Amino acid sequence: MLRTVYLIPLLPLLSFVLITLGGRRLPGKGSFVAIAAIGWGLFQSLSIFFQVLLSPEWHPYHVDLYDFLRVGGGGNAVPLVQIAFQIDGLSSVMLVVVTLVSFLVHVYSLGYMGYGTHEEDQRFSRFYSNLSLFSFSMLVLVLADNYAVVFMAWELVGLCSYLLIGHWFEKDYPDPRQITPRQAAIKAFLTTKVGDLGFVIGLAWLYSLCQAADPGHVHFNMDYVRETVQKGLESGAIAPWALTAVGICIFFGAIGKSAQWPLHTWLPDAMEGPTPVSALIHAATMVAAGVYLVGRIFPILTPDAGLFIAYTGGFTALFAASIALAQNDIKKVLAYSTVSQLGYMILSLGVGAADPTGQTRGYQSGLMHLTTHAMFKACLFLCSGSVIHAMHHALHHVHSERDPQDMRNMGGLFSPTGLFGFLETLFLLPLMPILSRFSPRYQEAWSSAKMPATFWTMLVATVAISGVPLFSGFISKDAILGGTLHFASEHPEHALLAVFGFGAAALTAFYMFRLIFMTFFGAPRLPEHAFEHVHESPRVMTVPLSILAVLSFWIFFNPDPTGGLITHSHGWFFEKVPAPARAGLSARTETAKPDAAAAEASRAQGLSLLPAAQAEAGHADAEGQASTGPSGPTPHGVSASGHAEGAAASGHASAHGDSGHSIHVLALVLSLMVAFSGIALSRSWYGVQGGVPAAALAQRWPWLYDRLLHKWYFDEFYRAWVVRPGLHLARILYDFDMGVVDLFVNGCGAVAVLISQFKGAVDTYIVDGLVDAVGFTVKVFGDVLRRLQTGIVQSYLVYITLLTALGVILFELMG
Amino acid sequence: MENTLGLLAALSPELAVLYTALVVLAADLVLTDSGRRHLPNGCLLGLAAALALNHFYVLPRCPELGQQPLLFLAPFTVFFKDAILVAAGLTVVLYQQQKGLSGIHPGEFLSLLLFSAAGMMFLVSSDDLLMVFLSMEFIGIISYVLVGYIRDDLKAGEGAVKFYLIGAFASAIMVYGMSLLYGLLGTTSITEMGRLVGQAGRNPMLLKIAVLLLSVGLGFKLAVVPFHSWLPDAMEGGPTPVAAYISVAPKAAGLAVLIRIFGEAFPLDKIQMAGMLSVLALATMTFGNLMAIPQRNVKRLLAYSSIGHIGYILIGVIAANELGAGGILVYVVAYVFMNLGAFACVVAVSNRIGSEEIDDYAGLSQRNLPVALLLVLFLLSLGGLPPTAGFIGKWLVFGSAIQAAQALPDPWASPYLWLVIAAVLNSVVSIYYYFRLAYQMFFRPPREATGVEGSGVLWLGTGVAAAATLLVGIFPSPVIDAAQSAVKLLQLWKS
Amino acid sequence: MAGWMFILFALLILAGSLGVVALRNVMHSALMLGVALFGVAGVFLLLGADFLAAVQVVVYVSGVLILMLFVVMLTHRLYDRTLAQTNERRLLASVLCLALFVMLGLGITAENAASLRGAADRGFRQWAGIDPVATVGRLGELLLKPYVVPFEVASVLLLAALVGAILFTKREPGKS
Amino acid sequence: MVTLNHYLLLGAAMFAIGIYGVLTRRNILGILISLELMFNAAMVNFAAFNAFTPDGKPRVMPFQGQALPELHGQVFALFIILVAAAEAVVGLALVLAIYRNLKSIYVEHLNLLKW
Repeated sequence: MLRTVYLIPLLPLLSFVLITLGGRRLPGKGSFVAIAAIGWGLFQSLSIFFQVLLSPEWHPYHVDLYDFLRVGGGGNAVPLVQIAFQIDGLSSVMLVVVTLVSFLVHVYSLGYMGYGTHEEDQRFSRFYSNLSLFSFSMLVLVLADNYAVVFMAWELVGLCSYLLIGHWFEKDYPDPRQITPRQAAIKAFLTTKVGDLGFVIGLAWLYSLCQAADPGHVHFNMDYVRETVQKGLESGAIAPWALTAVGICIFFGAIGKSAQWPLHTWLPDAMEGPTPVSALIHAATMVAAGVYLVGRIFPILTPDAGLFIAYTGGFTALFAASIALAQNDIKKVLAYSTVSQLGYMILSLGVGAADPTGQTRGYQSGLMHLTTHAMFKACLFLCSGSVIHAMHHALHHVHSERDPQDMRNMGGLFSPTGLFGFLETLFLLPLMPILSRFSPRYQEAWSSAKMPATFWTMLVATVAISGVPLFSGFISKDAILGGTLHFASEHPEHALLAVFGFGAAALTAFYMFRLIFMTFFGAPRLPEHAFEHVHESPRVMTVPLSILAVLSFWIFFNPDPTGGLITHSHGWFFEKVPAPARAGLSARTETAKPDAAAAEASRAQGLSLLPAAQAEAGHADAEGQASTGPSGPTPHGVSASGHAEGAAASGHASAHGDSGHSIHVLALVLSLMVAFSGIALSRSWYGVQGGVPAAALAQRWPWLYDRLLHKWYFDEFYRAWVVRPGLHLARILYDFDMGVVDLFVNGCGAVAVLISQFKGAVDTYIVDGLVDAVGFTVKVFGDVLRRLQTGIVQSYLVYITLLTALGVILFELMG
Repeated sequence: MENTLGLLAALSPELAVLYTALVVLAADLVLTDSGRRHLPNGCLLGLAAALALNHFYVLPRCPELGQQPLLFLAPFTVFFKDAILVAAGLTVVLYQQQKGLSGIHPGEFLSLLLFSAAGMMFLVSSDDLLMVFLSMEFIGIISYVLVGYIRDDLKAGEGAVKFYLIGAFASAIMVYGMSLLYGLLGTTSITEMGRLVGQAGRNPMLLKIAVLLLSVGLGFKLAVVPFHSWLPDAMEGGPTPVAAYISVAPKAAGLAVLIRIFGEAFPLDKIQMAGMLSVLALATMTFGNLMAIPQRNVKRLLAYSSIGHIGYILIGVIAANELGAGGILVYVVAYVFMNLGAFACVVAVSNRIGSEEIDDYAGLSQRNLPVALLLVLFLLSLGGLPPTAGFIGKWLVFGSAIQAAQALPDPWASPYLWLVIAAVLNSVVSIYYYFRLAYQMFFRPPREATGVEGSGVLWLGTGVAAAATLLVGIFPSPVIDAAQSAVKLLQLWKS
Repeated sequence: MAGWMFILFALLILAGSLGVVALRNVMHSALMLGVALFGVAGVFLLLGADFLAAVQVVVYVSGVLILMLFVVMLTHRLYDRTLAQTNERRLLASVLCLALFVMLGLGITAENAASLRGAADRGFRQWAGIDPVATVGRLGELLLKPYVVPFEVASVLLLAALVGAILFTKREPGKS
Repeated sequence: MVTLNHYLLLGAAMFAIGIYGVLTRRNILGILISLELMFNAAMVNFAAFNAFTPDGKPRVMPFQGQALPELHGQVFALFIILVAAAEAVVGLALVLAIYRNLKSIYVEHLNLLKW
């Protein structure tokens, strides 16, 4: 299973090729091929995952396929880019996440795209071929052991996202301001490209740093990079500030792909794609790739870079959550919620990187949230897809033109009349399928509901995302908030990070329950006859939903529902995905001596969490034999173990120390408070009072409501400050070159064209769409460059002579 | 006698091509119309034989066969000749499939095509400016004829005349430069000139002027700005297979000579022309890419894009190291496949819808998905995105400039890094217009609902090109290793 | 003697060349080209290139030039005479060409240009003209021995040019 | 005394005049005729360089261990004549084809293809 790990991405690739070539002639018009390919991937991933989970200590397993690019010839060739896969704790978890969600989405899409019905999508096969290509790219991204390969897969997933967002490219809206799928596709592609530019620069810079530390042998394998950076920092060949800059540059890639502020605007618009795509790509996997990338570069992040990352993530979490408060489109709410949750993960990883002691455990919390979030957010999106599917069907039946995605048209899809009690909603309704067997009250509710399965699964996911105990989201979110609070208590100047975290948690609970109450409760706002036509979705859709919902319970991540207070265990995730050894830390210990003792103490402690190579050292410490310095890869750690007795003697479970423990309890209480108050407020406003107080509030503070509704005017900001100045500059240059002599014009023309080109790119991405930009560039070229390419052959000959003569004169002058 | 045999052995691939050409010319006279349909297959056979001779007979015997008067034979030249033969073969396939062309004087067309392929092989093998001049004129004259092949087409005639006038002008300038070189150095052998220039302490101004005049001719063949203007006109005017051919093959041959002239005879640091060449490279890539944006004709778009590609390739020459020379070889191989593949798709489309306008590509994905996908693959490769051959070529060439910069005390004072930055920016621009075509094909409704079908042979050609583009992109090591070792044996930049 | 002959031929060449570019009538231009080509043949003789001079007269003047005259006559139309034969680029072109000539002249006459002529800079001796050698036999030998490859390439080149020229000019079988 | 430089200057003058003609003639035939001047300039150079050898020694070009072609310049010039003739033939044929379709041989009438 391990040795053939390449089958996991390879089969979807083959399926992509097959479906592309064979198309509709294949079984299930290609869909069965795709499902089989990803199904095998799921099976193999699960077996690998359990192998990792059950083994007492896991050494990262490497599969080197072949050298993609070699530098130098003959015997001393260095594989600069090696197609190599690695299976460590993180990638084994990610494999399961990706294949599971992908598999469920593949199955679900059979129903959503109407396979075999008269509503079947006209590009059904193409949809599945694109899904397969995406699965392939994403799996390569997850498995890759090489930053360059990560980058290639990174670009490929971007391409797939582009193709899938634009799946319904022929769609047009009567309102010209509403973004169409093809505009959204281009916007997504170009916006993430902006971030990717940072990624490329970061990689190139990283290459040159490694070149300085280890000339002539550089390649991009992750372990190698970490060790080389470590070596370079110690020898002084790599300046800490440069490493910080590299980290931030690469993080720009994550900003783009994970839709962090300020490049977040593409993700909500990406909801123009089919809903299963939103669930798979724009909620569970691709957008999380940015978080995953931060996890992969974690070893070389310096604390300063970590701070930058933490602030970006924290601000995004709060900012996006605030926008989600006022959205009415069900998918838009979920999209902003995704942005916000991604911000959470980024915040956590950033805090982990900024904290040299490792006590915040930001690395594990962030990645764990990535895993739990993948389950419940995919579930939420698929549920919304189910709702939209039903709404669309119903509205179609009565020939209504209303928007099937607008929550203001929904209501009552579960219970038009009754409302359940507060605690009942949180803790009993999620068990509804079981309770309905025993309690007539629930049975009646279940059988009379329009969409019971959809409601139940969506409720479970909502409860999970809101951070209610006994659900997966609570465990991971609580870990993040605890870590952030811990960091803030140690560094009071960064208390803002904790404010971001808890603020976002409160808002999340509020807007998610607003969604539930607006959709499933209260009087139906559909036309009377349409409401009768609302039906539960077919089995092929609800079964995947149920699987994802079940996986949102706490038990799958940690038997202790408090996340470690009772059993003193953080669950398998923290154990199997240990924080990697950090080369980037040397930057801090080199420069800031006073912190050294604390850092070293924690390093010794951190050892117990390190992978197998250092595990021995950890045991040695725990037994109090600190003086027998183990030969870990970090010399600092060796000398540190002597000082670290107090902390180091504490075993695995009590790694927080006393203060950490109390802070964790505080964080738990606080997060429970914010979550419950958010839910309670939401219930009272939208459940009990039908949204009246919110409307009143909106009237009272129209300024704020307007900003929230218009997403803080970010798109407008870009248009005003990026697009229009570009246009003006182009215009100015354009006017300028009309007046000057011919030859000079051509030079300026090139500049004007360059800028108009830039304008063209931005233009398409926000304002007009591609076609107009092309029209504009054509016009500029027609007016300006036509003078060069006149079509008269002798003018070409004049250019040749002129340039030749100029060259001759130049040589003559230079001697 | 022994010498003659050695010469024949050394030139066996060229002779095979010439022989095929003559046979085709003669067979055309005696065959009936149905027999003429097999002429392209005969050409393919001949080209395959030449390729086999070149690769399996000449390549292992390079050292012993290499000593021929006026000629230069090495793994390096074998590499380029392979590329040219493949390009010619793919062009024959395109010709066979192009509607409205394959019926007109097939014997003449094919024999001219093969003659020019032989001429390019001679150009690659030239060790003397005499051979360079002769074979460049040879290629040129045939290319003018091929472009104007459909002689009653006004555009074809115009393209041919413009091509001709610019070409003759450039070669007149070039031959004047050659005469000066002959006077200054007493020889026109590239190897020998390199030795003399290396010995001389200070080079006179006239030498630089002569090299400049010589590079006008080379610049014309490679379509370097400002000698590029013929390419779009000739490509739009000429038949599509010819456009495909002249955008690839002459450039490959010209590059072989360019590498030897600027690597061996006149190393750039000896004649201080790196700055000028950098400006040319910058102008070429920028102009080519910017001009490609507003084009409405696919052939013209590909013409400007190929100008842009020459700009990138020149970076490898400027970098003046072995990585660069090897990178150019890889780039050329990649370029042969991806550009001819793209043209094969253009032929498939124009056969069915009779148009080469970009707007008519709307909705191609619905009319024929495989063609659209293959075209996208070639466009991705042209745009230099992984995992395609185009990426590998770009990567090596750009990497060579970075390597050259790293060898300097102050990398930013040299043009290398700036060139790379400009090239990367240009690649971004190029992705824009390549994607515009992809956008038309995938995200626009088709104008007509009819499908577009291709024929078996065309699929074969496109499939070969696509497979090669992908294979080189995914498993580049063999090609890179071969290119690097082919370059290693040269005396480049050693003098 | 050689000096006077040179002056004569040089004047012939320059007059012919200027006539080519300056005369309005294309027919006259072509005739002036003949004059210039004759001058070049004379220069070849002065330089001891007797065979070259003969080829110049036989191939160039009586072959290519006659062909040109034919084409001029075939394409000549009456109203041509009233049309301007040169475009409005005259000033730019003359400046360019003058600059180019001056620069080339400076390069040619510069002292250091001689330094590379041959392995050593020890003065140039004109052996042709003083001691005329018959070059025909030698050239024949060279062309068939060391220059056999270009010689054969040239033959194929001529064949290709022939095919091309026929393609452009022959009548289509189906057309009138 | 006629020196090498005299011949070279003569060639340079022909070359420059030829370029002038190419740049200014409107008639394609005029351009073709001017091109011949440029080619002839190169030929004069070759012949002159061939005649004036340094130190009276024959010019040496190494190949096959022989040091023969003291007439390399003349051979080169010979090939230029040949190529120029072939090129002129194709050019004239092209002019005729153009003339037949367009009824004009003025370059600025060839303007279908632009930017």
